[in-house]
Amino acid sequence: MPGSSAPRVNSLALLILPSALLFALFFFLPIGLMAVMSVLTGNPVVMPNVAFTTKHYARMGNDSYYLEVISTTLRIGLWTTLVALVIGYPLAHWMARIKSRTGHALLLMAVLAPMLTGIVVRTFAWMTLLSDKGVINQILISLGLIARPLQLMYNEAGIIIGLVHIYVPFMVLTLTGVIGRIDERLEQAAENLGASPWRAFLEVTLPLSLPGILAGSLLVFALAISAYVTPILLGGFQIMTLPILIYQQISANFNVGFAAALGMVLLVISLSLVIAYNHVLGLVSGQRELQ
Amino acid sequence: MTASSRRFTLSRRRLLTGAASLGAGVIAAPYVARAEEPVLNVTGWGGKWGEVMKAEIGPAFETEFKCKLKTDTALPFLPKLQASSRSAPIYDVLHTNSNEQWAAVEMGLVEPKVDPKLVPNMADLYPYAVSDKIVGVCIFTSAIGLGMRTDKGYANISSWKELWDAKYNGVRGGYVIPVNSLGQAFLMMCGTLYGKGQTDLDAAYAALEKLKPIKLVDFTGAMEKLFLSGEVGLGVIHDSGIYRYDGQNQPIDFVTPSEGVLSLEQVLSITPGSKVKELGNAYINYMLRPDVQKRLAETVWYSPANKRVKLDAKYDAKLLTTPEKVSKLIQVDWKWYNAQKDEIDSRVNRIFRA
Amino acid sequence: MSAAIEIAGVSKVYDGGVRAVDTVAMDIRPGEFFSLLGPSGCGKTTTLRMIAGFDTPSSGEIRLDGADITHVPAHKRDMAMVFQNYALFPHRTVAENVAFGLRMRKVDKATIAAKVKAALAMVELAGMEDRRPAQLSGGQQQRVALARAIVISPRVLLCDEPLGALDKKLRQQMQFELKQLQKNLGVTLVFVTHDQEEALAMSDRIAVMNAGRVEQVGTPVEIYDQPRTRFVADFIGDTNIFRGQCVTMDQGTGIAVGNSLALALPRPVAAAQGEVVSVALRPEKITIAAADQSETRSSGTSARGTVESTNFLGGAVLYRIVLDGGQRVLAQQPNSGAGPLHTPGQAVALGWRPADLVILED
Amino acid sequence: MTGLVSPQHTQLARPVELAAASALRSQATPRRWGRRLYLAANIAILTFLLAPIAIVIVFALNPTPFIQFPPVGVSLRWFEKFFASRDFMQALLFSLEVAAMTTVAATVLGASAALAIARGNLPGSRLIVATMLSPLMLPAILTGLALFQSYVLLDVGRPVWGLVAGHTLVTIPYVVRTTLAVLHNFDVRLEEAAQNLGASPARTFVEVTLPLVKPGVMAGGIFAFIVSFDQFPVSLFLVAPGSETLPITLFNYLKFDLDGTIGAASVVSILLAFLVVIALDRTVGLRSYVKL
Repeated sequence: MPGSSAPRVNSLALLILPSALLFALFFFLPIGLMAVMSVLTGNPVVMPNVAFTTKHYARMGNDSYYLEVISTTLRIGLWTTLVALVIGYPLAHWMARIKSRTGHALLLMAVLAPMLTGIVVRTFAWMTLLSDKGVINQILISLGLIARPLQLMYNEAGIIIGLVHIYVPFMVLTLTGVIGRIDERLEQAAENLGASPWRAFLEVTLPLSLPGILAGSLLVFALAISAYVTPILLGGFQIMTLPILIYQQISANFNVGFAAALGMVLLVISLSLVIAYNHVLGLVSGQRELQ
Repeated sequence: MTASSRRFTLSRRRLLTGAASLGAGVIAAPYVARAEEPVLNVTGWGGKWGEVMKAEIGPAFETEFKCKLKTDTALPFLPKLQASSRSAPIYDVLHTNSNEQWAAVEMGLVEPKVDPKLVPNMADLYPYAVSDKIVGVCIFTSAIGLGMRTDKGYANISSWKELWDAKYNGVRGGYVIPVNSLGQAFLMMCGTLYGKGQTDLDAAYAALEKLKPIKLVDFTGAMEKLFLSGEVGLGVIHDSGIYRYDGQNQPIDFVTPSEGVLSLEQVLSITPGSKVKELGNAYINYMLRPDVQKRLAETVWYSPANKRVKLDAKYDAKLLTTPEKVSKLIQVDWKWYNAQKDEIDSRVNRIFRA
Repeated sequence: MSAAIEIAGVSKVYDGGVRAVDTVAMDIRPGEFFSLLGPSGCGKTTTLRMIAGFDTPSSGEIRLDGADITHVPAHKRDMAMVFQNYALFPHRTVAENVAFGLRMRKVDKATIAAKVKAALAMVELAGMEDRRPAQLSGGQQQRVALARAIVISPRVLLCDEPLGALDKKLRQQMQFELKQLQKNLGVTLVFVTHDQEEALAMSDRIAVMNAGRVEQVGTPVEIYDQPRTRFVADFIGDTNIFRGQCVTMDQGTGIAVGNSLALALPRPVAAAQGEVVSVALRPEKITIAAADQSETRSSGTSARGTVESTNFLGGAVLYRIVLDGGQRVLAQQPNSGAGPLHTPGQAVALGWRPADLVILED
Repeated sequence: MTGLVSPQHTQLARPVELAAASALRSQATPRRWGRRLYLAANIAILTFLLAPIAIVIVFALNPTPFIQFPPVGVSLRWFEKFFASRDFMQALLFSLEVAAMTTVAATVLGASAALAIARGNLPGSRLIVATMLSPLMLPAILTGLALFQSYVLLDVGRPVWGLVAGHTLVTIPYVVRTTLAVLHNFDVRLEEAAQNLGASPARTFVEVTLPLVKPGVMAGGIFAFIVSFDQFPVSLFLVAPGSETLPITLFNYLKFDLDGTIGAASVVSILLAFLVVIALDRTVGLRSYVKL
């Protein structure tokens, strides 16, 4: 039976106010400031004479390089999301279904561990593994499997490996919650009706975990396209993504206006994704809220 | 806006009182500045430089000038200065590499020159430290040349052009030109080597194109690691990045190419809006004092700009401490470079795209 | 302690215009076991939730002992509810669950302890005080929910399909216990169920609901024997429903179903000649005899047919019979042991009393 | 597989974990191979997740001042250096302090907001949720610069609360997500049962809603703590000289000295964070609640 009828705003709604204040002061104001700076010739806070300009946006449109940067960023984001999903799902399934409390705790630790290593150090660890003289290449060479080091980093693949490693925990934890709520008996019922375990998974568990897949993918994608440290270190500065370009514009070209314009583009991409996600989720699950 | 933010501060503070039990009290002490003393805000490096500054040289300055020295070691410095008010800059003295000083002076963030009358030690400097290629004053310099592994049988390297030899494919090292002074200086050197001079960009681009494959880093520290681990066998680096491993039995050495070494200057300048300019000048003068120069130079292997500094023999042998050695330094025209920076960046970003 | 509830013209309209409850009116008497019976989606739970105060009627009034409580918040109504799936607080023990309502009423600790103990004893859960709901079986959880509700001595006890999750045997046992408990406490009890047997077995009176409306209110006997509408007749128990055109027969008014079946009506109807009328005839009101050749056509109180299937139920035998006119009829005979069972394929003659026919509103 | 329900099938129709036992039974069924594949895949994934951690530990224990493989020995010199360094210790404590304050702020604000969204019948709640998650979507480097720019505009300098506010902003989305997830699964009838038993809405909130939402809030709090503790790009512009967070200190250190000290710092951070997670697991039981 449905709960209440026509939604009436009640006193609990007031609880949004502290967050609204935080967002107004520490999100809308700063981001608004950035948005303003993206259409000005200089920093209005410190310079008296600034004028309106669209040159920062025009620069993106006029030079195909920036479009390529955007597409590289999105491509890396998509691959990262896809790989994180493929390797995150089995782990999430295991975590959701494991019976032993200790086993669950150990898995949780293992999943959380990459998040706790510290982004900078973790990325250096990956460099140790993936570089030409790295662990993997040294092992492969000493086993005689390869003669010359494999190119495992300084390319998009290296970035994707690093990003997947960082963001898999987010995928796993999102999925675990959703898979855990799927009644195991549904899988059993499917198997009982003659489906192989694989088939039961495809027909029952996978469709039911779609909201989790979407939520996890959105989160990982959003984090991946705004990542900075990993792409810069594992890409060996030879792959340019939007956040790297933004940082470069801020720290080395001192062109905050252009950096802000690039940031606005990234924000618009991300927000359209959230909205599209909400829409899709509403279609697949009949549920209207984000989970 | 201000009023509401202040209200927020109060409520936030009340909120945080609850969290204070989590050990806040233990480390609250360092925040309590001695209010009556003037505060000098400067920038500075981390690493060994930061250690010796924090441990000895900074405190000595504070005691001598009865002030509080606050050093920001969290890069990047210039965007922060850029964002802060011209009349109340977050730094009084800016310490960066030379190219950033030129960008800062273009934006009106620092004063173009330091007045030698207010900084008496400037009288004792080598000419390069106060040349027209320098904004403010240069306190130290390093030489940018080539670093090499000594255990790979690379014999008799004497020219920058050696770097283009195909046998270094896979072990060649360089810098991300848009973000690194060494990379930018090296680009200028490419123009000199293969074209009509520093400003021959087309020749430089062509040379860079031929330099691939090359491992790029954004900071000298990272290049040092590539050398130490053998990832890079021959690459661009400054002398201090090699010399600092002196005595540690590392198979690496610094090469001074016959075409000359590029100058990597450590530059100090004063911000126009600083309220403690007198103290700022005193700080610059202090940093140029022979004893301070000697201590820092022997810690981080930077060549002192003050010609009256006498280093211990081990350092004296390697660093640029005589007029003859200093004459090999090539200074880059950063003003010109910065004017072309956007164009250069967009070219080299494409060249080095994987 | 016990109270009367009046529901006066209550409607509940959801967003999008769905009328979940449509001008429902009924009076629930003090101390009565009153059931709301109907298929899922008929509005019975919504009605109960409006009585409890979880939903507010879109129109109409709900009165408790004459006082309008339509807009009184749930926590001030002094009613207790046993929820479907029990809604036990998972983070609290059995004793804490039961004590909850008493704590809300600021009862002193000693009294709470005594009352909780007594309530748990009443539902035979003594010794389970410190368990958590998750550690109990379904039946035990159900008892905790019941104890939690009755311990506060509510003026009205509301039950939303409280026995739905139990297996059949446990359910029957709980039906007896709940009924007994209600009589002992004398509490007014409003009981929502979709199980007609349960409603018939337990209730003093039943309101049968369909599509948001009340079809009929009455005692179990009234509801069963005198269903007012086609829906009630069909929903409660097995029944044969005949639809036919109104005709004049020898015995008075009757209906003609198809060409070869006619049924004499027990009383005249307002319907004009040729209009369609529905009647219900319970299977157990039909007598079956082996057919002889004496009567050849339907007389209004009898018919001929062939046994299609015979279901032996133990206490009774249920036959499905195809009448000569093609209509299928259920007929039930007590297992009196008087003779052999009629077997499929056998020709039989059916008979009934006109008074057993119930004329239905459509 | 055919559609036939063979005895094996019904026998094997059991949860995946229990199937380990049935896999031990002698018959080689496709199920057994599926189970092996499942375990092998998961072990490979765990290896992938943990390999860099192993490297960090090797790095922290290896005496040479740069990452070297294979390691040449075991030494605690980097741990000694880490614990002896006043800068690192100060940064570690400051990071813990900031993370603790961030966790409290993000938890209180995020959980309140989630409650308002799920229970307040706010109009446009989808938009509100999207807004509250959007700090995750923006490159944190830009968020950091934007905050710094606003603080300059408001002339407040670089106070600790400014840093905490920045961290709170980028950690609130996690709390909102976990709390909303719990609220969506929440059986509203439990609240109704409490009201029905005489609890006012406020009392119901304290007695029933809050305790049941707590695990979700706690899970969000853990993420807030971890993300704040490891926050780099937002802190970059907001830390003031003399009070720098550990990641900033590490990053600056790394630019000049890439030695085992940063490995040691990481190992200490991991252990600290594990302690927090274990403590929370013990107190609130994270099982099935740790989700985003």
